Amino acid sequence: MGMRKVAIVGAGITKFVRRAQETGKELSWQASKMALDSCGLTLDDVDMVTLGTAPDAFDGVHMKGEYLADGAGAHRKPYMRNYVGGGTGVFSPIHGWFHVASGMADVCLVVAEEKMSSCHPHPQGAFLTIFDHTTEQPLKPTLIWIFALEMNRYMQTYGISKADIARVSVKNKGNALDHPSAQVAEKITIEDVLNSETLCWPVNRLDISPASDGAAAVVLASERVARRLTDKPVWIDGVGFAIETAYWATRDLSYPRYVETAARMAYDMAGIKEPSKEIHIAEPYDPFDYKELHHMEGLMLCPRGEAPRLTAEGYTARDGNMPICPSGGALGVGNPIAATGLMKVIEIFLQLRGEAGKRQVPGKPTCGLAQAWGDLMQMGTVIVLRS
Amino acid sequence: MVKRVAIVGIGTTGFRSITPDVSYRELIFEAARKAYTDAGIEPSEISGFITAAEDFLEGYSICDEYCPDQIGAVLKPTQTVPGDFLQAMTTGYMMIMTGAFKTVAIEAHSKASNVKNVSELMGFAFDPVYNRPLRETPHAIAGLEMTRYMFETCTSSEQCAKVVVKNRGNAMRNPYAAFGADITEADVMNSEPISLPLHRLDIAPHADGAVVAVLADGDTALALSEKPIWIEGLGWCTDTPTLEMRDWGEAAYARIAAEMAYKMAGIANPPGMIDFAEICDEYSFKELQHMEALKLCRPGEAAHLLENGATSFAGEIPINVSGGALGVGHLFEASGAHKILELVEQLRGTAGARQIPDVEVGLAQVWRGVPTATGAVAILSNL
Amino acid sequence: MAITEKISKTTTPTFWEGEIPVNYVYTYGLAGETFFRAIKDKGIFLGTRCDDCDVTFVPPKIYCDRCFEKLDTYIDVGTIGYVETFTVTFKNMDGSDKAKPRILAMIKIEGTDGGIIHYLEGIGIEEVSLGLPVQAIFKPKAQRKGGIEDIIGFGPLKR
Amino acid sequence: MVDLDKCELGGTHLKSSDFEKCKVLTTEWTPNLGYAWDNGVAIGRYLAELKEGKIIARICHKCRRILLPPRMFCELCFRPTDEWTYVEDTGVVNTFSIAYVNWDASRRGPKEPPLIPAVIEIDGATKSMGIMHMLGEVAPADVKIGMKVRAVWKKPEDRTGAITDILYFKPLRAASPKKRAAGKKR
Repeated sequence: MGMRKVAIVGAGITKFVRRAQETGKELSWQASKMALDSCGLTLDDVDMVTLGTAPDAFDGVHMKGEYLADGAGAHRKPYMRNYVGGGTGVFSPIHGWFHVASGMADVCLVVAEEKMSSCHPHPQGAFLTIFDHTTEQPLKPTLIWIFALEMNRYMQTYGISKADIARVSVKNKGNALDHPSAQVAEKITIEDVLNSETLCWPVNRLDISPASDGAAAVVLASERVARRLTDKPVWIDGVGFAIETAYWATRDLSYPRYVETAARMAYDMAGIKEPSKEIHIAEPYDPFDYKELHHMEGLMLCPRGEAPRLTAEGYTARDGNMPICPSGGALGVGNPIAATGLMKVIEIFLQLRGEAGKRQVPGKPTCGLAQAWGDLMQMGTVIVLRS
Repeated sequence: MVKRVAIVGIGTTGFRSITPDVSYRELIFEAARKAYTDAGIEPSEISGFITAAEDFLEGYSICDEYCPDQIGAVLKPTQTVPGDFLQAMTTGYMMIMTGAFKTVAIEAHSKASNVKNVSELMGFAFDPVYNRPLRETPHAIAGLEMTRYMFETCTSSEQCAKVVVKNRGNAMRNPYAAFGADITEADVMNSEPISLPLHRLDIAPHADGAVVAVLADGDTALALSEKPIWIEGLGWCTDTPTLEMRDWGEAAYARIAAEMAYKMAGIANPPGMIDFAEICDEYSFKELQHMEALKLCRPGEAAHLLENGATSFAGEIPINVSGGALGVGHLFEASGAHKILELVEQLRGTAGARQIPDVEVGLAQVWRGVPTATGAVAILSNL
Repeated sequence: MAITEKISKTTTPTFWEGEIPVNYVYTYGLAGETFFRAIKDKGIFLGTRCDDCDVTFVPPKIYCDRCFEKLDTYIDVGTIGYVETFTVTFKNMDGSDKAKPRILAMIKIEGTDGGIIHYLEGIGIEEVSLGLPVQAIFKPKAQRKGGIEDIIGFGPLKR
Repeated sequence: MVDLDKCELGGTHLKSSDFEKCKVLTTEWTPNLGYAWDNGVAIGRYLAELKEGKIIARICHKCRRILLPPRMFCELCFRPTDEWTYVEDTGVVNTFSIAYVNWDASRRGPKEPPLIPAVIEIDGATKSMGIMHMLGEVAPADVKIGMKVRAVWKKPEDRTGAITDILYFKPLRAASPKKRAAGKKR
């Protein structure tokens, strides 16, 4: 299409922790400063800034994009916040891509932050009010319900067992042992997951990612700037996003059609015809273990209902044919919502550059994707990267 | 390569102090349906959608969930920009300029009447450690700004009150406006003190309403519309959110955003090139402060231009002929949407009783309100 | 008209009431912790300084928001400042009337680029002017908990 | 070169005891975020009909869907919907969960039976037009996807025009395992 090429040239991240002492601003600065340092740029070189951060109800500040601005490097700069619920982290570099691909900016700093611990006694409380205020909230729902309902439907449709799903949690928490930001990395077994507390059947405690504080940042640059800065730019070759109806109870809960729609948009842009062959490595969003499987199918990385089998066969392990969530994902590294999505983008960036250290997958991957999902299981965001 | 972007359709519900007859969905649907009909396009043909909204204005933890249905965006590339409509429109502009989107619809609305205590909500935007524990009204921050602005520019409260008289009077000619009134400077000065020098009538009252606009790339715009309204310049800027480190007299966010927009539009002499402007007057003094930041006059001159009638409906550079936020109502994230609506109507020549003759270039400017230092500027033309 | 059926009786419209039932506990952050500990323990204000940008931050930041350099040297900036601007507030955050109007001011701390937003105490409305020198008044040490409320306000300067 | 292993990463972890023992300074806030949302035409009527013990939907003549909850516009055809129609108060369980936690993540007490939220496809609405509601008068172990259920309404005098005017949905041919319902985790 003759679009301006956009590269990721730098990345930064904080540790993901349950309760951080830093304010959200300070976390944002830590990640952003690291990202700029990593590519030898200063704040002066940044033309524009975009910040991804999920609900204000976590940090506990109305218009928190404004509150976080100075930590995100926005001082007297063109600055905007982008927001698509839990899909925000992967959407942030897409929003940054708009800035650079449009020609409005040559260098755009993309920051993602979440400080969930401010919400007491538990960030879960902030999720009651994601449901329709009139027709659903009076039933006092929790976020876990909607996952449980979806997971049950997915299991029923394809005859999947809880153990099939638990394997994802085992894999990701294990992968996270090698991630320096990880909050809940551990070596566990399928039995550990199945024996952990049942919260909302079929969801057990170890099926779920934790609440976290953290931030991440990447630097996007136009082709001209990128080639000057690095001999290993990672190109954003495809972006896609799509939202489903808010009437979530009317949808087919066994399949994330919104992820497929978003993926098709990104694949078209990137010229990808056979995703399962052309994508070497993927970081789908895994706030719940079944979600990784669900998303692999939505991304058309495998046929519907097949993701559990591929996982059981080790196909998605770090040394498998298609490594899925080699970072450790939300289940292992932690889940400061928007920062998680950007952490996944950073993981693909590092893997494609061969800079993932102990997490480096074999076989020199050249094409990877990150994906997030958000809202009432409704929003899909996909980004395709190539080295 | 995409060279230009235009507004090819716009729709609104108009603005009222309350809207008990419709839900937010029904309100927005009306604006969206009108916008798409105006543009001659169906939402299924639109490439992308943006809603400008903030969670707590809607009363949801994740307001993004509820944005698609009423704008026809189911299974479409759709996002929320938690910011003013002008920032969302800027995102839409960039999306089209990438070449990946031909058309983008932008939606913003206000259901301010549904928020039980707007003052508490706005106070929740204060820094939780340094400012919020004082439990001050957000208007106090505007009061602090007003004092400093008046000091630095030798402007008086009475002069600020004249902004209210002008804008509420202008709103009398605007059928969309909720707060048109014939009032006097004395009415403003005698209204209840809120945070002196601010009085009740210096503060824009809230209103409900929705606006949807459709943007298109140049070729598509010319195919769809006989009179596309072109986006010539855009600028947006955030100054420090730390109140203690702020420059209290000057609206730096507006100055920097304007410099960016003027550069993009190739405007070297704003007062000579801009035919009319819709600028943020959420508080009376803000119109004057913003005029200066936008370089429509020199610092300290805005009040004189106002008193000379230069900014009135028939003046050399009419400011807020729509009635502004003071006359139309403060619309939160739809503030910029109302301003773009006014620019489009004026530039199309469809503004009825408030039509300014022979206008070619208009400027819209917004500020996101207390306690932010974020603003945006857009310059549109019909040429 | 966009929808084909609307409400036509004033008695028909209804509304649904709800709230966002959340509570928050905020940490002060790395800079905030240092700043408020100094107020609590010593009754002093600390700032951080970026020499490159020639900016002194009060309250302190762990970074310079202009150049993004790390700032980790805290300096005592004193407790004297000037009225940068002020307002007479009649309302509380919830919109209710204050028992009596109060003077809220932005106090620029002498020799810095920042300051504190707080009340003027012991100064009449007619006595306030921009540039008026003032001094912080703290609660007695035993009553200080570490927070902006440890400051009672700013009063006339007693050099 | 970005080497996460060599970088000093930000993020200072606090333990919950650091808060309890006041090792770090904190400040608390309970925001007062109250709303009165306009129900408007569609939801206004929906709630009013619930008060009468009926479930009402809207029909879109273009796509011929019967929409529940009702809306005045069809989100797919993007045109106004055309007429009202009552649907049944029976339906089919599309999916369900058995919940041992409350909305704020607190655990349900030992004597509190688990909640059984479900998506119920309502009879008479277009296939798959579901609503979220609760199941009752059924043991968790007996709940099945595909199970037919019927609404159990509050007494007319107790109804307020709310989704909770339906107490829950119960199996159409209940196996009446009420006594087995409590406690037992699946």
